[in-house]
Amino acid sequence: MVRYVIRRILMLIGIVFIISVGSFYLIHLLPGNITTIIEGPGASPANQAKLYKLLGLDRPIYEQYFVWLGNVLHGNLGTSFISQESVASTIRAALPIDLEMIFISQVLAFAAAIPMAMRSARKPDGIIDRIFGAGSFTLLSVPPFIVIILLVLFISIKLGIPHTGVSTYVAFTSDWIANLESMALPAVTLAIGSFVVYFRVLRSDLIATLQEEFITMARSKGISQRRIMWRHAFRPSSVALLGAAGVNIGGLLAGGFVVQFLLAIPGLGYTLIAAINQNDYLLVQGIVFVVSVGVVLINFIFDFIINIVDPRISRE
Amino acid sequence: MSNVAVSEEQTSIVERPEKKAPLGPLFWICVGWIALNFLGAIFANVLPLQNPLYQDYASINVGPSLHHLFGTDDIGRDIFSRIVYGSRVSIAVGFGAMFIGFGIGTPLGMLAAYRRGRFDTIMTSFMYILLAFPAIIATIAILSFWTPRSLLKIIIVIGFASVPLVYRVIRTATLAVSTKDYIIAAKVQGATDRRILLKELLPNIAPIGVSFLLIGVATVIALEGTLAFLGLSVSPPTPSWGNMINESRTVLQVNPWLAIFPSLALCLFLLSLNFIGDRLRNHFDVTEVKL
Amino acid sequence: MSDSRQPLLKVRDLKVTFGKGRHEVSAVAGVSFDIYPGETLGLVGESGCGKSTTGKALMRIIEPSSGSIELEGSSLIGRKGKALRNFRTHMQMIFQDPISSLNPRRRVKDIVAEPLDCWKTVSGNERDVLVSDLLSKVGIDPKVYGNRYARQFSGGQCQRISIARSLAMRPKLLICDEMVSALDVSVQAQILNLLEDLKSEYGLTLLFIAHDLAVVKNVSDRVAVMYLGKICEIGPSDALYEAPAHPYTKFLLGAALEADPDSPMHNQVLEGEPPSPLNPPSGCRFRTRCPNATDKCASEEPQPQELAEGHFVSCHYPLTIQKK
Amino acid sequence: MSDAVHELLVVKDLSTTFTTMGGPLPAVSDVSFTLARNETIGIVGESGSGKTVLSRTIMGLQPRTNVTVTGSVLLNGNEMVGATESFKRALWGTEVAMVFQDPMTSLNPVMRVGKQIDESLRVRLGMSKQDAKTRAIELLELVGIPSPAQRYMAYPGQLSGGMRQRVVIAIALAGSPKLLMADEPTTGLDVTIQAQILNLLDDLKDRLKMSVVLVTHDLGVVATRTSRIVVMYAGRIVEIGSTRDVFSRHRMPYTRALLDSSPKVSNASHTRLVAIPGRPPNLLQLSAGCSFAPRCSFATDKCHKERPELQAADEPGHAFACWNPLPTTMEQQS
Repeated sequence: MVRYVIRRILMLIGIVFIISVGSFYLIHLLPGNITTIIEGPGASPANQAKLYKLLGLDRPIYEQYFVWLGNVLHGNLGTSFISQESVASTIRAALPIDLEMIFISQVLAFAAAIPMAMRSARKPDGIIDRIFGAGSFTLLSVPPFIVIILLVLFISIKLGIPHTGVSTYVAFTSDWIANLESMALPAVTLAIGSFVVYFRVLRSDLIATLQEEFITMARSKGISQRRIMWRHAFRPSSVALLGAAGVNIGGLLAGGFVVQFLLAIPGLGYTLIAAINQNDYLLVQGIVFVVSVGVVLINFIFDFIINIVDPRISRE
Repeated sequence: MSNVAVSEEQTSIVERPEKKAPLGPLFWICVGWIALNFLGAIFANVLPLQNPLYQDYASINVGPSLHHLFGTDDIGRDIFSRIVYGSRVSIAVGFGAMFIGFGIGTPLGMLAAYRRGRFDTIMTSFMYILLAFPAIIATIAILSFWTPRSLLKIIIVIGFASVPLVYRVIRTATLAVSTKDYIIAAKVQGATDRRILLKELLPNIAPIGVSFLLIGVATVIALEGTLAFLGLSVSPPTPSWGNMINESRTVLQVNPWLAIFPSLALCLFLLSLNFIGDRLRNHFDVTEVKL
Repeated sequence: MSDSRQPLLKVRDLKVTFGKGRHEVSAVAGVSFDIYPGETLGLVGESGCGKSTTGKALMRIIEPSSGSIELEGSSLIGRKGKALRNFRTHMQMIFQDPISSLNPRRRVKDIVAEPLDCWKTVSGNERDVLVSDLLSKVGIDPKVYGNRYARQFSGGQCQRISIARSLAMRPKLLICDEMVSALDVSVQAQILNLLEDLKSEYGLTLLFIAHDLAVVKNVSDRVAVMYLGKICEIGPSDALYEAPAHPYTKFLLGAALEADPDSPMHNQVLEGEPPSPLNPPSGCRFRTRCPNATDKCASEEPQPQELAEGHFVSCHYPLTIQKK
Repeated sequence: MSDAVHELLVVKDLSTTFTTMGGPLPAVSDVSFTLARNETIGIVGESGSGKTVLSRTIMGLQPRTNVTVTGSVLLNGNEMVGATESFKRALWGTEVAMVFQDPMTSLNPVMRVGKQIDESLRVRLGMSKQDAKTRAIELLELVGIPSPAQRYMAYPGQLSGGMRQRVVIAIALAGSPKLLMADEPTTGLDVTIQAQILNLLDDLKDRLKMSVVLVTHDLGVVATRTSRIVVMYAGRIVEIGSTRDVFSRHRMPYTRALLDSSPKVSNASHTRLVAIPGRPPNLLQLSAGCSFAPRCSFATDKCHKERPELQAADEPGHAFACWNPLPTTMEQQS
């Protein structure tokens, strides 16, 4: 177990290193002169030269990388040339919004998916299973941008619930009730996408688990149906659920921008799109790096949890 | 010896009847729907449709009628005609990108899983590192810098971005099949690697590949919609389902039809693809690989 | 060895190791034997003793780490590419799991014709005739079943098709790896009888690997007993079963269940379980479970000694008297 | 039946039919037999003979959907057929327990073995946590697991096949059942381990005064360990009797064929086996006659058209289902 964790941590460090290289080179991969790209074609040669020096572009590229890496390790991702604000502080302001949104959506998704999957799997192809199955299948085919439009149309416009429309985001610190209201639509949208994944994964894994011999064995002990479902079937099946959740939550961190963009909620995704549109490359670089590391970390954490739940894996 | 031969003939019942889940009528309805969309996309020019770009200022934001089946948008363009033409973009992006993704991912994944060894180690580590990068952000970043945008560029970027995913699915599927005794048996008979890959492995991973392909096409089509919202898909006024839904946002209160019809077209298409993929997976009893 | 015949297959000090460093497991730890033309050598042992690995290493499906394998005097080690593929056709293999041995998405005719198609040794017409002939030989009607897919057949039928396929290239040696252990007794008897018939018809030499002592005895001229990666006893089957010289063989035979209510109950049951091959005992590998073990068994590895004509045992204290 | 009090298990006209896509599948048909206290009975048959379904139906462990069970199973006076799940649950573990075929799949892989034994003790017997642990370690010792206190904490994946089967037996014994159903308990195990496990079951049966139903495909397993044997074919009992009668005075040609087709250690090598031609029948397409008729060398027209019922043989308790039975020893001599 300890060896496994050490090996995983070494792998994690390796991947983060490669991500840092990738993110660093991102702006160097852009066509044309970097200073022109950053400052725009109208920039004066003097300013360009200043920036050239500032970015350390006169030095060899690997040196530039290590300077950059050193800064990153100190929490310094550079200063945006567009907004003149520190990239790190911009990210620090936006990230909590993503985390709150993901957290609420995951609570909702698990709260719906687990009991429904347990119910479905008890009688596969029964009436309830068919209804749940058809419902989840339909939701699977509705992309989040359509969900959010429909939600805005009905909840925000037709019902007129406050703080649920476009550009109505309220910070948690200023009014937490309003904040929760403004979080409702994006969180529900993300929750629907996650729910579909969790429900389908858990249901099919539970059905397979319930056909295992050890379930019959547990029945033959004379313990209750409830206990069999939760103690004997759910735990082995939760491995598949956790695996799906790891991938999915990472995906939400990277892909949550659609709802943020549509509702103008100033999270990381919204900031990223704005940065791309404004050619704010240092901010783009910073966000890409933070999000990538975040995705890797989430996968790492879920692998670790799966390992605790399932003793079979670390012994392989 | 001869009596053994005779005895086998006596029992003509084949003992392992195929227990395939039936495809069902809904499956064929979905296939029909996809085919209909394909036909519409291909023959949009020759079909008696109105010009999708013609702006009829006499009828702006009108609801469904005989003249405009699905109504018109805020500058008087026929929604039905735009949906039919818009399917061209979705179908081209979806199938085009997956063509690239599978074209590269399938041979690499099969080779890695069959050969194992160093090629597999290097290839798989490389792909897994690529998977760690959020593909969607990379897609957006590249598309926003790579101007001017065109349908082909979108297809290429999404296609390449999908390679690691396809690789992973195909490799896992091939690994599961590679351990089967009939692969060893083929080696023992002196079959070449090429023959084993094409005759023994490919037919057995094809069902997994096809169902994943369909689900992949659905995902990519939804992604095109997302890109349209960010203004990164084909430029207006060329209609695409994503573009149309995006344009409808500003007139949501006045003309909900503009949002509802393209959304319906998109969702029904995705639903059909997902359903066909899911049914095929059940039908071929694909349990080795979790997609 | 006193036998004047030239062996068909000569295996010397064959070793197979898996893993590296701390995880190194020697699944086969130095195995030597000969197989003579026309005979059947049975290889028997419990799971994990390395008998199946030995079989696969002989075909180089699993790469041996050292040792030599010679078929009719020419070595199998060191061959690559086409030379290896060509050489393999002289030896064929039948596997334990009949269902997984056949590609479910190919037709029976094509499966049997696969080796012929690989090597293009015969014309298209001859191929069809040969395939039909092979299928009839194993009791599958080519007209009725030839175009069926392999996934539609029962275990016994699949094993018949496997046999037909393995015979297509007229191999000299057939390796049968637990080929009847997945079958019901009544079907098992059919397959064993079929194998005996085909053996005499085709002049085959067999290596028959199985865990079932009764099955092995039924088909074998000689039997080798494996324990933890080594052969502990080898000899003519009737003699070996009659008077086992190695204590392990004796326990193995004692544990075999006879379908006879009058057979003696097993008072002497081998205690414990085989040690991990990761960390095998020093000296004799069986000493940890052997009631006769002494210090010598721990310090010194027993070498094969000949007790009777062709009957070798690797034990310091063989149960039958040594030939002088 | 009047002897219900004396007999631990009375099975009468038991049939289990599955509803499948291909139509009704009669897995078990009209099975009747009894089992006395502290007796071991063997149920022998090839795959598809219905022996496993029979053992599960006796316990009431058959799947809950797409299955019809008729007849009667009296277990220590309790009717199992048609009983509610909660009624059966009260009997499972304490009246009857089961040892499964494959110890690799019958233990929960993500639960420590100790917890799996504890569960019955705590939930069914209401023991305290500490008492349950002490008792579980005792049980592990009883089934011959070395250093039981350490193994209590192990996961099934850390144990060998033989050890796992011992754990499965320990779980089955936790509720001190009166009847132990052992479904192919040694099939996946090596011969030396098989002998250990069978001896253990024998020993426990006597020490704990249990009755055992030993289900197997291997006639060797039941030859010396059972007092009576049931031979099944295509879901029906084709012969039943004392072990000695079934082995040496069998009347049903299938029993003879089964005995003759298995190779024996005591036979000389290259002894030609007497194979049964053909394959077991497809249960979805059973003929009106004897199911074995298509493979039987004694079959007549009547065998193909009319199904033989069980009829008594000369020996007490010995019965067979055949129109053209093999001659008895006396008939052979005359």
